[in-house]
Amino acid sequence: MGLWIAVTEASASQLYHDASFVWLGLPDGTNFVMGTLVSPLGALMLVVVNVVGFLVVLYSNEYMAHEEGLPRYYAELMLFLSAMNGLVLADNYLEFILMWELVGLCSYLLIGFFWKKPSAASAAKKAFIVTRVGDVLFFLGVFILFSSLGDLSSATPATAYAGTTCPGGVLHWSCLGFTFTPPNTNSSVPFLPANAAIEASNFGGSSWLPTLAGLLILGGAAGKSAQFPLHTWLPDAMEGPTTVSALIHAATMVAAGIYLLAITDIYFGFTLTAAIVIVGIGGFTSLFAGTMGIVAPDIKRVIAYSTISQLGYMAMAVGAAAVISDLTPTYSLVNGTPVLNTFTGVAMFHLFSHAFFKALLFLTAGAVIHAVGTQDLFQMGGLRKRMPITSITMLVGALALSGIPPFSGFFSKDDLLSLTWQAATLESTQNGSPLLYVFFALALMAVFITALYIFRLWFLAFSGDRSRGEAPAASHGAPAPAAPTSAPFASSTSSSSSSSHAHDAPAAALPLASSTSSSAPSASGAHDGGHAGGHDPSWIMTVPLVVLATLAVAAGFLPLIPGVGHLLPGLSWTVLGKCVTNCGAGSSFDLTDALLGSASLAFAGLGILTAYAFWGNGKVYRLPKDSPLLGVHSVLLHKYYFDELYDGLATHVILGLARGADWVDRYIIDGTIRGIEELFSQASKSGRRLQTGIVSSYAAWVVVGLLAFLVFFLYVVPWLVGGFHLPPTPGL
Amino acid sequence: MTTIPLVDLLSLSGALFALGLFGVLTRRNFILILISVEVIMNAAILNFVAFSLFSPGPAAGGIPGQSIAVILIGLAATEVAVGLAIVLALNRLRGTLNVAEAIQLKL
Amino acid sequence: MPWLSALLAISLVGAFVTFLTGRYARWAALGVSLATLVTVLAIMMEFQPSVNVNGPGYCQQGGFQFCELHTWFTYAAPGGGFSVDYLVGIDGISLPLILLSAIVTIAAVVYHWEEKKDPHGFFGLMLLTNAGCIGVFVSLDVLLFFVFWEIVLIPMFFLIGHWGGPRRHYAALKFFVYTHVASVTMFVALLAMVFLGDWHSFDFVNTFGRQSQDAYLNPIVQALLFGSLLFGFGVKLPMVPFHTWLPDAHVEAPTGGSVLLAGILLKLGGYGLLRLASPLLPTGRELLTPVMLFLAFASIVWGAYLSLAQRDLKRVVAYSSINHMGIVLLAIALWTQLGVMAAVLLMFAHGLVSALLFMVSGSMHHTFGTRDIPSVGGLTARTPVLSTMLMIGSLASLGLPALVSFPAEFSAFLAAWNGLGYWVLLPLMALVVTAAFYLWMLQRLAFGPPKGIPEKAHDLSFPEVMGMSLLVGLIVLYGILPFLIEQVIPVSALFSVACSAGPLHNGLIGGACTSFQW
Amino acid sequence: MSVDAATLAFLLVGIAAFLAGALALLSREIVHTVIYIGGFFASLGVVYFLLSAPFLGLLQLAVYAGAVTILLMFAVMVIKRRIFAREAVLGIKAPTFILALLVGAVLLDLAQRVPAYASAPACPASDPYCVSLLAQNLFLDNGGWLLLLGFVMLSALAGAVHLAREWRTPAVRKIRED
Repeated sequence: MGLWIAVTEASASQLYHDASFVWLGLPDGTNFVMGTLVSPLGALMLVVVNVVGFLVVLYSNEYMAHEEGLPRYYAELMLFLSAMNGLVLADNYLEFILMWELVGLCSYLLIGFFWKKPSAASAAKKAFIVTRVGDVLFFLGVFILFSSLGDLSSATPATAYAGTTCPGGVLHWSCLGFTFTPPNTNSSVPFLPANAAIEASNFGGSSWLPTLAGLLILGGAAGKSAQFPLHTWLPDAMEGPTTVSALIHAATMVAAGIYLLAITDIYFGFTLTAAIVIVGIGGFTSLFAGTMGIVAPDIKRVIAYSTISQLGYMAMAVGAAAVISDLTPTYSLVNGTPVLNTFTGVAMFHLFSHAFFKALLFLTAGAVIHAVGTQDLFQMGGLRKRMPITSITMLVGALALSGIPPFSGFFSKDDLLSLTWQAATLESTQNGSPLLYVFFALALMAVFITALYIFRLWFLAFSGDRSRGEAPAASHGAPAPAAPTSAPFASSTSSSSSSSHAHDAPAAALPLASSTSSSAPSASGAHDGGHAGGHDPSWIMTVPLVVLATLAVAAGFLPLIPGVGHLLPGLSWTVLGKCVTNCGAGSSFDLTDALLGSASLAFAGLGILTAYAFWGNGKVYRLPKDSPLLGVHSVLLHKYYFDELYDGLATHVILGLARGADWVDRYIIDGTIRGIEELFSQASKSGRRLQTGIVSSYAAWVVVGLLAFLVFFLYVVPWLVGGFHLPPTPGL
Repeated sequence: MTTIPLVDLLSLSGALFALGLFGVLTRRNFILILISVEVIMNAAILNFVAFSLFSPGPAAGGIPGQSIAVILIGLAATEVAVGLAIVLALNRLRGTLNVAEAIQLKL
Repeated sequence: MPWLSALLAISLVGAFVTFLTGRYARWAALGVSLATLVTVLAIMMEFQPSVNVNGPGYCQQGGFQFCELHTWFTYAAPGGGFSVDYLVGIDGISLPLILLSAIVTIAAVVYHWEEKKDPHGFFGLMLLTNAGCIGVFVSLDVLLFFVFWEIVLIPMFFLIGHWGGPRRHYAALKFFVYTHVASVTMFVALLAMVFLGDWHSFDFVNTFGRQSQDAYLNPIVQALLFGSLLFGFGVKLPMVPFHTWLPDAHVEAPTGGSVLLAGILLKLGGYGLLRLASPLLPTGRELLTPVMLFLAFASIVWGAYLSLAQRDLKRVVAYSSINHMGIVLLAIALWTQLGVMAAVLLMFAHGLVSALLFMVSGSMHHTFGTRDIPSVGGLTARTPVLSTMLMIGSLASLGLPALVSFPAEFSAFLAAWNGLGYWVLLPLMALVVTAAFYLWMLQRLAFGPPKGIPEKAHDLSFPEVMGMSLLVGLIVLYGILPFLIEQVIPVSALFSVACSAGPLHNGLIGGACTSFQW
Repeated sequence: MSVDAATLAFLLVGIAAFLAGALALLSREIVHTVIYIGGFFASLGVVYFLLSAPFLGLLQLAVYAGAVTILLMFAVMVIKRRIFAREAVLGIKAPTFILALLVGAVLLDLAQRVPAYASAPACPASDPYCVSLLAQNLFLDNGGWLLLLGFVMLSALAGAVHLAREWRTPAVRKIRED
């Protein structure tokens, strides 16, 4: 169905916008609207979601066959797919948020699929809470947009931002969420003096409010797409079944953050600062996550770090596209109206290709785990011979990830780097700031790192002759990270996966099938004889692998398909691509692009060679005992101590505050109440002595009261009022 | 039409009321308390009659007060009957007529 | 057709009939609550959400519908005297809450189908509570309002005191005394408002729109009165620092009592603020808005943090109620159309969600003999249905989209952003804490290896499932299609706000009331 | 100040009534008390005759001086016990006594302050003691209320009978054993 929509969309070359209905409405014109919108970027996402979704479901048929709770699994998976489709088809931010939270819910549920494992339950919670932090920022950003730009719906786009218009009647995707009606005067946002920014008018003249809104939306995207510093949940999310990791935590849901940035791109095009921050966070994350991938012992976690890193690339590309839009806005005519050109297609292209090769990597990893019953790379090895299809498909994925032509990763990554270079150049020439070059350099280094860690993975898992399972590779001087179990927010962190390889005593090694496989879904024991029996899975799992491998190659040539160009706005297929498409047409060969392409290719090749040198042919590189790099290694293994930081924050600061507040509540606030109560209780205890039970004494008190009453009204009141008078004649 | 002054009637009534009150407050014997209450009742009835006699209106001879007095006399008789029943029950169950010993809200 | 009188009669008479039905009480209760719900639904079908109302004149002023007026008694005096009337009517603010009462009552009755201890009294008192609440929601006369307000207290006192947990007597007394002190304060303020304001009547409908035209009460008096009302309604809400009765009452109350308490009774406070305090004392409201906002923030943050520190599931839910009602208070304090709408919607949502969560707590206590969160775990293994309900309730309470709280909270925060700007970050951050405590609770209770589950533990019984399913269904229904209930609110919200814009108010629609012709 | 015969008689009877009441409350023997109180009731009946309310006077004599006194006497006899009012004279406690005195003083003071209201019109010649007027007022004008009150009193009497009869329930036995 999704495919059909996508194909229709692609062929129609038009936007489909369904009549929306009012979800919540106010008479003052504030309407929250629900509707469907198929846009170019959305169509691309639909392809990704539904193709990967279908393959993963197919794959699950065998992979998950031995698990309990399959109905729940499939129900949650289907809920996820529908919510994800809904997210892609949303036509406004509110609906987007709704679906966004729903996919988050599915992610939560599926990470916690093995709910009996405390680590899985903890990881699920962590994923939800960390993304929730991002969501809160996102909400606030949307509030700002709503109150500044009016309606959250895009049903009636009118005048454009900064002089451009959204296509009349048909929405330009980038206009999603904005109707440029006069700003809501009901807002009372405290404004700063205007900075004469052209777009500031919509924000009441504030120059930093739009930037803030952009940053807040970035916060939401960072939460969902696991960008620094909200990245910590994604590695832990690997507690879920591998299929889920492939679908949700590699191909689709985590990409939703990028998708959000992409559809908001036109907005970032007017907030340079926010755009630069996006580039910075993306570039930094790509390197930062990659470095952690180099040392991670868990096969899925390596791929997870890789995902974070690649998402960083995409974010960087979106940011770069926005920087370019901001510095050199160009317009093109669509249906007679000028539309701001955007370059989000570059990021979306990488998203597209990444979805396939990353899903492929996860699914092959799943096949390996399925076969050998462990996730510890250091217990694998020599699988190439036993699992040829798996090894080759994974190699395809690895090559695509590293960016080796002709695999898809090369084209998309290259394009993305080129765009960043462009942006950096523009920024330095126009504003004199070399900042973007720094980020670009980070990203380029990440190319090397990427190739390094993914081929480390491949070599460790597949090369060599035999498994290392019997002789644990306790090469790491670093002790196993202590699992912070007492903390309420204790993440599952690395305890379950890294403990296996970091045993100090080699004797602690356990037989493979039963050891360390707590995270493996197949632990329920469908595997006879551990990994020695490791072999390629049946066709049900193999077919998705092969299909994905094919797509991992083919996705790179997507822009060549005639008629899909508008799906990827701003994409110029670089180097080879340009030559293929344009050389014949006599266009100039871009030297910079060529250099960039060569550089990234060189870095990737270097990375592969380095990996081969350290880990090729079944070797396991050990750091010397006195190596100064041991400290670095430890830091990386501990993921830069972010988990510890957040756990400490949660446990000691927040929970401590909560306990303190509870104490105050019980003993001060409620204590005051009880004090008052005690006061009355003491008073009544003394009053109780009057209650003798003897009728006469009661009567005496009654009489005292009567007497007081009489005296008051007969003597006191007349004395005050000045005379006592009864009416001369009673009025009967 | 009567020649007895209102003040005298009211004075008698007040004196009787104080007398009854004195009895209620000081006696511990249930029967005596009952009797004291009757004294107070009579003082009140006398007041009704007296005021009714000295109220100019369509009703001659202080009829409303007399009506109330009639009803009150009936009421007082009933009250005595109930009170004495309580006295009997109390005497049977507790063996005393001293109200100082009947300090619970039950027999 | 006197719909509202019929509704009141059904619920009140039904409650008393239920007292007399002995062992058939549950059927009687079910019948009465169903009849109530049907009547409410009929009223909803007749209710016109947005058009002018062709009601009798005495009622048009406030935009109320289904009005009925019968003079109860009058007092003529040279100064003008006054009249006390039986005046009932509803608008978009009260209608959702009436519907909520009917729904929650049915759910509670069904949930308690197997009640063994004096069922006739139990069901009768529950229905009486419901009747009292409905009475409060339909009253348009200050005295009538107060009478029903007090009627609500008494059955709840007995529900806690007789059917409650081990410390029930303490809790019942604390609940009663605390809320009663509040209602007395409130009553004195209401009377002062009526007499100082020279109303000559206890109807507050006809006072709508009159106060903004100044010369009504001087600002200081308004502020004092508003402060008293804020205290009176705030205790019920409850707002920090007058909230400590709530956890105790909830912990000791029987499940049905908790359900009604959280589901309906807390809404009385918010409704009072919406209906009486805010529109009738505009200047006072504006003077005290900072106080309200401060207390709202305090409630939101305090409630969220305290939930984090609790061990007893019911206390967790109780403190989260404080958090949510803090958001309601925040939305009311903003006093914009969106804010009022959000407040009503949020009260509706919170009624359904907290009722569900208290049912889950009750079942948990019933099944495992404890509500202590750390001492049990892995419920999903032995009691999947209970676990699912717990999960749905928690997710709904933390504001997951597609469940009923989301549109309400979204509107509330949007209104807060519009009115307050960056201050909204404070409650928004509390939202993270809310998510954290629910998820932490889920992690410890629902997930993980089974722990502390007795051998004889069984999953929910059929009536329990039915009671909860009703709520779950509505939570999902109104979450996906919120306009089903929301569409009745805005016009009334606009009216309330527009008609009570005080002189300090600089909003968009300030002073629009005079042009508001119905 | 001239005092007419009726007033003089009233003063005498009133003093007698007061004395009888005081003696009743102060006597040591309960039987004497009952006798004195009978005298008290009777003297008040005389007061009613002096106030031209013969019906009331008769009622007072019959019900109070007759029935109530005999009822009291029976009760004393049924109790089968010589009861001494132990507090008789010496048992007077000063605070309560002063209290009663004060109330009396206030009431007497109040009585002095009541203005000299005009008295009600005289009874018509056809009915010199207003008896038929009283009957009309009692039984025709307010007959319903009287009936209602009668039922209430009747049920009270029934309750009294129930209370006074010998109980043989276990609870009672237990109380007696205590």
